[in-house]
Amino acid sequence: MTHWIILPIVLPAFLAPFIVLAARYHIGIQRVISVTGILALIGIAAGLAWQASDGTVSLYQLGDWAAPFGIVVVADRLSTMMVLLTAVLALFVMLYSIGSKWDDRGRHFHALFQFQLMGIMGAFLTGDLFNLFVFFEVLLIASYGLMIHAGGTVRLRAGVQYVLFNLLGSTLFLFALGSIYAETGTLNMADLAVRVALFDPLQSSGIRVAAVLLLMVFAIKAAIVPLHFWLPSSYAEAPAPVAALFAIMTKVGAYAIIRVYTLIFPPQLEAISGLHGWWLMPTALVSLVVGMVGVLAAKKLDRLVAFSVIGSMGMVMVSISLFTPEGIAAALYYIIHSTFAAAALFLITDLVRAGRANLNLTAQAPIAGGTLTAALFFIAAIAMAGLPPLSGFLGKLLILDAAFESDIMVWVWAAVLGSSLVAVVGFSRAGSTVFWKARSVAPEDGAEIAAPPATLSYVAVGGLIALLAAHTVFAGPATAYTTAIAQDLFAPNAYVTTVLDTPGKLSDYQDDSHDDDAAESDDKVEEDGGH
Amino acid sequence: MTLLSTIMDVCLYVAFITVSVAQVMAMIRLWKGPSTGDRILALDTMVINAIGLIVLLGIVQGTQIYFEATLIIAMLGFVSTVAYARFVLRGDIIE
Amino acid sequence: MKRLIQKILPHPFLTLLLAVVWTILQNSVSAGMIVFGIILGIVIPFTTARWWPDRPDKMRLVPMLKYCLLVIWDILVANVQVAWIILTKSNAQMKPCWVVIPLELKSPEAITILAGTITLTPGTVSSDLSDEGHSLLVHALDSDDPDAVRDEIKDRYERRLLEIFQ
Amino acid sequence: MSLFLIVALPFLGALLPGLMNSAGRAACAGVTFMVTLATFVGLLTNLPTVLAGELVTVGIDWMPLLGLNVTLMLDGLGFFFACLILGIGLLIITYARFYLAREDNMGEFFTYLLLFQGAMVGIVLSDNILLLLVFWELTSLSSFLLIGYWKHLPEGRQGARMALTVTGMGGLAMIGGMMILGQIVGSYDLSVILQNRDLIQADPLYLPALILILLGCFTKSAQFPFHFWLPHAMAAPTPVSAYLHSATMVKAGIFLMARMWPVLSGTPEWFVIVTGAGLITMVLGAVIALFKHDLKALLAFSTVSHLGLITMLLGTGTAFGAMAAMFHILNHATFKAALFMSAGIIDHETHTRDIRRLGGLRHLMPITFGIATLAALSMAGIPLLNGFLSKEMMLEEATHTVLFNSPMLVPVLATIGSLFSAAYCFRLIGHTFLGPQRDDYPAKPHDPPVGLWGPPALLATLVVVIGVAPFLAEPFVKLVTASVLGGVVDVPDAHFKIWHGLTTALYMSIIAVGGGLLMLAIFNPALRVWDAAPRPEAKRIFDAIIAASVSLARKFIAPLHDGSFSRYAAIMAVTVLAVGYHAWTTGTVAPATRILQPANFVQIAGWFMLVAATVGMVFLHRDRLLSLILIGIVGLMVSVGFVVFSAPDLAMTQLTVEVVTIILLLLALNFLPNKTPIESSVTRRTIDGVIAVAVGVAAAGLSYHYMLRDTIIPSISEYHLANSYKGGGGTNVVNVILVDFRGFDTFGEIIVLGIAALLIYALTETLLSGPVRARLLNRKPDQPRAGNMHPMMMVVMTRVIMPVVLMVAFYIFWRGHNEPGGGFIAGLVASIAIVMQYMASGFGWTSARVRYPYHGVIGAGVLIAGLTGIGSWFFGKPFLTSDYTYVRIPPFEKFELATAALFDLGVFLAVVGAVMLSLESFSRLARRAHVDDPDHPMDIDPSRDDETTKAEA
Amino acid sequence: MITEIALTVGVIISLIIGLFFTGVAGIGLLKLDNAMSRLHAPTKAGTVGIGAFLMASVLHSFLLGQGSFHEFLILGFLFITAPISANFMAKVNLHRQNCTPPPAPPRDDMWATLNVPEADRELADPQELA
Amino acid sequence: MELLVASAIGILTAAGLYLVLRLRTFPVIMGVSLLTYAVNVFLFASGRLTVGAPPILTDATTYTDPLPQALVLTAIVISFGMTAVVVMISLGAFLGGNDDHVDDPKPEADAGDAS
Repeated sequence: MTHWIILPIVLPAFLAPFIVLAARYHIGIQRVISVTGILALIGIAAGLAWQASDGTVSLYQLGDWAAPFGIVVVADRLSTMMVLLTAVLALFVMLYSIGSKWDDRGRHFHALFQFQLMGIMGAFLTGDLFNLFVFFEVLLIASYGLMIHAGGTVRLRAGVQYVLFNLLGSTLFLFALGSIYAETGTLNMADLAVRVALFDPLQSSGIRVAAVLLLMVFAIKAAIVPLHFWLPSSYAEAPAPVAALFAIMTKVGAYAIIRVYTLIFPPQLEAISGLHGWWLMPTALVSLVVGMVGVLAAKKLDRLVAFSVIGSMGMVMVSISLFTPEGIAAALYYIIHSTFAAAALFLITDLVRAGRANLNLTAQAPIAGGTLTAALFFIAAIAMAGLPPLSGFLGKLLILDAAFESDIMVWVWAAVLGSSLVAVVGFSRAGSTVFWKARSVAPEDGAEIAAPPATLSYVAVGGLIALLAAHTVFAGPATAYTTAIAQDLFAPNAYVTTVLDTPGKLSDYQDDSHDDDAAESDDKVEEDGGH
Repeated sequence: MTLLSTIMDVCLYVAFITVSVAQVMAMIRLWKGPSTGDRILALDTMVINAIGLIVLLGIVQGTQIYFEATLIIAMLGFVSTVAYARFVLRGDIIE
Repeated sequence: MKRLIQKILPHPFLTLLLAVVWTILQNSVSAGMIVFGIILGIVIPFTTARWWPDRPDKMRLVPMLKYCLLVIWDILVANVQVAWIILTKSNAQMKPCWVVIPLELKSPEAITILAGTITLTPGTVSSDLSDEGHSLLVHALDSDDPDAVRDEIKDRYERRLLEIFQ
Repeated sequence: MSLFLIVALPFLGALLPGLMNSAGRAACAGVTFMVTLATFVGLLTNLPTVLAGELVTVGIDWMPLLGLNVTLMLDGLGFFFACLILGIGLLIITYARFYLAREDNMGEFFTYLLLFQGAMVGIVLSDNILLLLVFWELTSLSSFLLIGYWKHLPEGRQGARMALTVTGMGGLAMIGGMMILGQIVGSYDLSVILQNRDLIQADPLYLPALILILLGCFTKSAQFPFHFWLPHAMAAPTPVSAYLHSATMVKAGIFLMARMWPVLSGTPEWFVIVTGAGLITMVLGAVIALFKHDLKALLAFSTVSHLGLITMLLGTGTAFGAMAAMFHILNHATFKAALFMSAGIIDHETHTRDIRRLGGLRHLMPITFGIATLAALSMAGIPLLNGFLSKEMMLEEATHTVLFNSPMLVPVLATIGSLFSAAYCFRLIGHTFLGPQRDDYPAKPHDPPVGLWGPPALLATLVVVIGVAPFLAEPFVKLVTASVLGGVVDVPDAHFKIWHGLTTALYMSIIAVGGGLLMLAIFNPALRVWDAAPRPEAKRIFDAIIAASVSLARKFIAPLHDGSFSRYAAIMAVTVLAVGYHAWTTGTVAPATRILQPANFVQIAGWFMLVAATVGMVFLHRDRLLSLILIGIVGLMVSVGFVVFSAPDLAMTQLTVEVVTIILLLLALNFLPNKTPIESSVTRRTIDGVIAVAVGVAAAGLSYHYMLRDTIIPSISEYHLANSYKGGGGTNVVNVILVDFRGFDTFGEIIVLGIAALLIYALTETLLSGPVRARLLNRKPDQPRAGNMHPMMMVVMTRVIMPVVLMVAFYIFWRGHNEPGGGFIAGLVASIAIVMQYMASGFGWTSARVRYPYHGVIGAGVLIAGLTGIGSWFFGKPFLTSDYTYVRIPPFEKFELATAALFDLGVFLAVVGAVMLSLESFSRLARRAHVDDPDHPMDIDPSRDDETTKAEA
Repeated sequence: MITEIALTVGVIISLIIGLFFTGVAGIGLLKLDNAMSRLHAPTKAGTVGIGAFLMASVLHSFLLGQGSFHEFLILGFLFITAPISANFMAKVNLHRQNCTPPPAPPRDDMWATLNVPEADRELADPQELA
Repeated sequence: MELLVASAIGILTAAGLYLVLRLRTFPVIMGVSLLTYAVNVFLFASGRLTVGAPPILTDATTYTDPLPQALVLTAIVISFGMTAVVVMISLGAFLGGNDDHVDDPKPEADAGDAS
């Protein structure tokens, strides 16, 4: 058994308390540790992704307990891809926060950042539903800390709402977990897949409710209308690098939906039939529209970007809720894209702040370092609005392509294309006001000319843009990979058998009721029979 | 002997009921107030009665397993009472 | 040497108490557990010694035990009295009153024990201390003569405590 | 040269001007010119192959799964357009070098220009329609940058946005159309699609596809009703206008119609839509152009008109029409570019483009006059110039076209269009150059340097050459036409001649020119009529639409996202309820498998108290202290319930957490108002109540449902019960699950706690270093505080109780593996013990005597827990694998040593640290600056009397 | 056998004592008409009641042959903490003036609880806030 | 018994949700706490109710389901951390603005029109 799989979780989990213990008062050391840690994470994540790239499902049994009795961490193509995505994003976000000195405006930024990473990594890797809850909480509580980093009344107020809303979400999660446990008696995802398949359509009410409750939980995370209300203010008010890091958080929700609704509650299952398309697709379409209309309606740049995140999540969810391999593949491609694009936009928003009184979409004196910032904004906006040549456009094409067979193809296409137009209008209005109209405003007399943002900040944003470009150029391999992932997801046998059939501690002299029913593991040693 | 144990069972049952009634009475006091002091007192009484309930439960089930729980209620119940009282007295309970 | 002992054993009675508590907690008496209890009894006061900086006055153990028995007896007896009052007397008949007890005790430990005793013995609740700590305010549930209550307390408890904490 | 390179060169070259910016204007322009020239030359190297009628194709995979590949194809049509783009591009670059002012950023301009050029070349060379879409939208984007190049001008910004919006919209529509085409055919390769005319036209999705694609073409080519953006794009610097509106951007739509001609044309739908739109555009553009006073606006509308003409020709669906269209594209490019540049020269020299302020320039600017006149006459359709030839062909085609069953409609409209076309051309010449010389020009006009007039002069030469010797262009145009027709029909064999004989077309032409002259003669009265006539102003409509959508969007978004958490929460509750209800009702309820257990009096009483406290919370919540007391009851009752239902561990945890929570809330309540005012209306409260009750009923029902049914397969916890002792070495199964089976959850959980504490600490620090600090310092308590901060009894008792409680905590920790308890509860109990000390002796006195920083305790706890987990690596076991053994050290009994206990120690420390750090942070907020740390643990201590007297003495 | 009977009787007696005192505590809490008097009922009647239950538990455990005496610990805690709780609640009543004003202390200026800090004296009367 | 527990869950949920829908942070936090109780009991009840069979291994043959207990324990501790955090943040917000509404104040008409 290789310990590499657990490292993306354990490494930040060690670095963070170490920072708290040893480097509490030394921002320089914290930065070094943080960046080194993230670089190591990228290395590990890349290694894991490489290992999983041939479709291998790697299992790590914590405490050496076999699933479903202990908690397992599973690295398959999907989770390793998300882990790698997170690690890469984290690097640039971290560089930016160092460059812009955001990390020095409050305490414990680096520790919280590492904890946040730990939570996200854990959520992607875990193979246990309750453990997923725990990691959700880890990432959430770290995100609360990061969100209110540096304080300020407006931010705190937004923080209160953000925390409260997520507390309700967590409560709902527990309700869902209780329902699932009450129905199935297990928490391991693979085991759940086996058990849920046993449900008779004549006893389906309970498990159906459990399924949708869980879906709602993830929908909150993924900010699907009408459960998205937490997002605009909190993302807009959060410190820019934090908001950029949050770009991956909505994806955690999307990831969970993909995972749970292909593995545990696959669309073809009779007992839960009719639940997939019924709610998800319409709300996803509405999210897409609301997000992009929000872009048009925004009066401040940061809210504009926040709404664009809702829109992009809507786009992802439209694709996911097709529940076809093509749809999921397209969604995954788009997830990568929108993560980088949203992060870049949030960081650029912060660059714009340099030398401006506020982020209102009004003409104010030209900002420091304006041209470069404007260029970056232009590119990132193109990406977000889904215009060529960047990956947003390609992702959109993939989604349209995947939706062609859908029953409500017309609605999907109309929403996807129409919302793009709205986004184009919104972004062009905003950009031309902030960057162009500013040229016609003379700076106030005696106004201090703000120093342009640090080079490192630009490097970070540039890096994200470069990633977008790479995602575009290597779209072929990328889509091939996401398609492979999607095919894995729709043929979860490898996942289920790897998780359930790997023996753990005491496996050689135990037997449990599970095996009799699952009837899949013949190779398991059975010595004493039952209880 | 069987008679005695029957009596004991009856006593236990009556004790349960008495404690429960005492709890309810405390609850009524809590609702009625009128002063904050009364309410804190009612809460304190309820905590103490809860100990009684759990002890009785232990007797009924013939088990020691609830000892730790009872101990903790006994130790900590008063902490919250003091905290409430301090709050009324000083506003700041740790100053 | 004495310093060292003082440092290791800041409060010997506390150590003893902890060892006893540990043994009771274990619910069984065995040599190993008693040793362990004593170890804990040394370690815990050592770690918390900063919060109990001053050494209390010498306390005489035997009179203290006697005092405890007396109090337990009083508690039992007085409880019945209070129950009787509560059950039989109407609110109008009851005569609650304040009793002021001038203190001769100086040590905080002694005053605390006195106050605790007053509260535990039914019918009286020690309510407050005067701002220099020279009198104790006691509330009596039903008493015709506050002075009698005061004298009884002074005589029955404070006197003994004065002996214990000489 | 490889097609890849041809497409890539402008993009790669786009980097250069920006880099060369500091090297000077000439260098910028020079490098741009060289790049374009290289591309052009590269294109020409493919000429022989194209002339041979062969396709040049190259391709590499990009997204093979989607069918989006970088495949490029060069045929006659592509070659023709690429030549136009690059050729005119070269002229424009030269012209722009001299046109742009010193303060304009040359590098930026040429970067955009090259991007645009690359995108255009990409469009015409794409063999993959998705790739074509990529370039298509790129032209919209780069033209946005070009049009908005003068950022300080509002017209520039607005024009740019309008262009982007309209063409972007078309582009998006086209994405839909193209994807439908691709789905019909099964490939996005143009070469494949072009082979499948019948398949496509038979498909039910043909019409939507056609409409969507045409939307793209029409918006790009400024066809009615999308023509309005084009004149506003004139805010761009003139070189841009000349480039965009003569040879490139607007021709992209035409190009695409030509490209898709083989598969889309020939159906009635195509004919009606395309011809109809083209005709209207042609006439409308021409009419409006006549009455424009701005030179560039006039030219812009004339462009619109001519694009309509070409569109109409393509719409007829005949081979001859297509040929005429191709020829006219060539001619239009030459004369229109020349005219734009001339207009730019006039603007540059006279500082105005308003025709009304011009006139009589012919003597001042003879060269410009010559060029402009030639080009304008060509546009008017005067023989011996190239415009005449293609216009003749158009009229010829028009006479054969029957629209709406009316043979007269098209010819008449075409004639009218030509008439107005001639009229504005004459007006352009007459009102700008002819007439008396004026002395009120804003600047002193004279002919510009050769750099400015050279390029248009070259084009004017072409105008004349083609006009005089059309046969020179004929083979080329036919070649292009052949590739447009794509083998669907044969190339017509009509020859390009100046004289066709007395045909209907000639008469129409004569009418047009004559009418045009007449029109000019009666221009002033006509203008008055025009000015008086009401007509929709496209820009105003567009702006109104945009403003309306923005304000609609705001009306929709702003009230919905106004930060009203209570509404968000209500919406969430209702959503969950609705979705859950739907899921429930669409399923089937299984029969109950378990029997209801009887309830006894005590349970009912407990239930009653819980409910009373809960309901009390609702009705008495305005008194905050009271609601805190009530929640204490709720917690107590829930704990007792846990005890009753066999969960002592839970009861203990719940209780301890309860106490800590209450302390925490009391600390917070110290700052908050003690009452909640009544603010919401009765209706609001009723609605909230209904929602709450509904959700409550749902929760109760769901739980009841589950409790009466068994799990589908016995729970995995049977395994835990069976293996807890064997595998985990503990008899308290809950604790073994926590620290062993599911130790990873616990690991996450202590991290959550640790983070919570760090967060609270960090926020306290932030608050205390910000403006809040001053407020805290000046804060007054909202009620009088009682005396005696640290009562003696409390202090003395705490001294005894605290060590005992600590010991109990240790006991609970020690026994946790086998009896109820464990690291968590022990940690909480220990923290409460310390909190007792804080409450007794106060923050200052107590915290001054704390040995270890709580940060460190948290960190150590998490690290110990983690290191315990990692320790198992050294034994080749996974993270958190536990082991245990029994040890015997005299005089102790045999006792168990488990790694799980070490893990639990980590949990213990983390919990203590976290709770204490949080509480400490809270109380730090409450410290008022003027309160000194007391020297004594208690306020009143008679034993200090002696010291005091001593001190006084 | 004898011990068993004795123990059972002991349990029964303890239970009866316990339920009597807890009952009295409850009644007192409800019945008494002023805050200070109410303080008396539960703080000690309750304590003794629970003490009796604990005693019953101890005896019962011996009856079951698994003798335990750690219940005394709980009793000890109750006895130590009850006076502090009562003291604090009395202070609350004094501070909130829910009782007849106490006589002045003979030797000192005033009672500690009523010694409101100077700064707070101009604040609202606590009676109104009660 | 099941009915009692189920109805208690329902009442706790309803009361909690009602308080969550109030306008000031303090009742909202109280509401969230009530909801936490509700969900903890719910989760606990998912292991079905058993009286007198704590999952401490003895000679007994039946035990109640220990797993939900472990889960609830985790949930309790986590929600404690969350409550502490939300209390702190709302306190920070209150101290900054002297306003403890959960909802944002109505925005003043700030110009943000692009043209």
